[in-house]
Amino acid sequence: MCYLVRMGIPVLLFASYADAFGAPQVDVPIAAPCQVRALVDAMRALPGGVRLPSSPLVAVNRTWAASTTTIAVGDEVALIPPVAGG
Amino acid sequence: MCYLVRMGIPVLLFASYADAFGAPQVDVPIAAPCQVRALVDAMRALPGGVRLPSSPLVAVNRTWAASTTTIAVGDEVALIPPVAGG
Amino acid sequence: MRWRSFHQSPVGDALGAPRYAAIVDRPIDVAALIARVSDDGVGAVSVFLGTVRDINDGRAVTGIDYSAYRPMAESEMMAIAGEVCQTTPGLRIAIEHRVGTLAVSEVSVAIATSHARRTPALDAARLVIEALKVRVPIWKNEHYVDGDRAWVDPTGAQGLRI
Amino acid sequence: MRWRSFHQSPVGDALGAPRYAAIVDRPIDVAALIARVSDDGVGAVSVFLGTVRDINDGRAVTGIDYSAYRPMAESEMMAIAGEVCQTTPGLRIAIEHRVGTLAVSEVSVAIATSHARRTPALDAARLVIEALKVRVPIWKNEHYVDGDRAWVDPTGAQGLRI
Repeated sequence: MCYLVRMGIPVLLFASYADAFGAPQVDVPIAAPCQVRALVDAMRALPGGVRLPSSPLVAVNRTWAASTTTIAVGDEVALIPPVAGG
Repeated sequence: MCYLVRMGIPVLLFASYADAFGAPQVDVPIAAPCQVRALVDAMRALPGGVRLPSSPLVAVNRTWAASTTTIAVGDEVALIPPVAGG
Repeated sequence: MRWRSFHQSPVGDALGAPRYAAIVDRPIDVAALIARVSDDGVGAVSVFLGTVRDINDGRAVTGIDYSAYRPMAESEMMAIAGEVCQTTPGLRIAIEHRVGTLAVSEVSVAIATSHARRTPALDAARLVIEALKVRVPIWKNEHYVDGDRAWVDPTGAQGLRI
Repeated sequence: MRWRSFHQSPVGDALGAPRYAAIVDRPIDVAALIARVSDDGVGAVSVFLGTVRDINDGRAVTGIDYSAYRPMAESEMMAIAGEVCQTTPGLRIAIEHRVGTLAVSEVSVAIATSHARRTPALDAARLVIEALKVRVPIWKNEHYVDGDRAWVDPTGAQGLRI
């Protein structure tokens, strides 16, 4: 048997951010629990991460999160590009 | 041959005013040209006319008229109850 | 004696703004009205519908007879559309008001406005319904559950003397 | 680093206000959406439609790909509906936003609000579209006549660094 051990926090990506990272999801090499701001900082080191704006919006469990929000193991995390609905 | 000679100004009536005068139109015994206010005063002497409010709205040729608007021979005159569209 | 005066506007003005107004005696086709203000340059459509409610001023209503001074009602609605179109270039406005006997929940009036941007479209629908309620010669006779009927007088003070 | 905070509202609040929100991948049925806010006690319905325009920021547009973070978009739209419903008792709100590739003049979003009176219905539709545009995770990729495509960033400042 083969176990795939996920070594970080999976982060959902959409629209321009998915384009920047070249994928709809990335595993960010940081251990949960951690704060949102630490996750974002860790993402800047990933390929494409330098293109992130200074304060990207983040959702945790489908709710808008603050920079100080704590991400727990198993949380659904998403990096949200500027929205343009309507 | 028989000619019907109309001896006044025909005035269109609607809704509660048609109810008050018992007809959708009355011939008001006043000679044109005259002012709107004189027409309304003459209407108060007609059966049902005492029920008119102090300042009923009047339209002349399908346009809102002032008390001083002059009614000419052949004008389309209407007495307009409080409107309630929508 | 006090008289109210109303702002008059040219119905056939040179603006050429797409606008439409009609009194109809059949159910209003809302989709068709929306189609009248649609265009490739439109980014926002605002629609207002007036419907017959089952309670008015605390009385149970079973239906409403709407009547109008039809030619003047149509020209006043066109005038309102023209005046509102003049507030912002690019507005399109379509209005239909129904007459006859309407049951509870039926649509009595429909206003569709459109513009490239949402704010002018939203503002226009509101301006039209507010103006329509004060200056278009249309009347309603409410039917109540107890069999009584009454002319609705939103002004309160200007109705018939009893 | 500055972070924006958003007002959170209970989605399943005790108010029980009739409200509905969905992301759909087929053409929006406006009549069906209006039916969701209809009721015998309703006297006014306000509908807002967002449509794809042929020109944006001076560029000729041939279509838009809409995408969404679907579960969050739906819960945010429900939250908006709930918050707006709490401003005035008796409001009913239904929202649908379409995703996928839309051609010019197609409806991308439809909002239907209703109330016994017109002012709450009109106010509610405006509040919903304004809130939707700033806090619901939906994106659009515009297709231009010259073959170019671009993500639309209404904020201007928060997009990707080139």
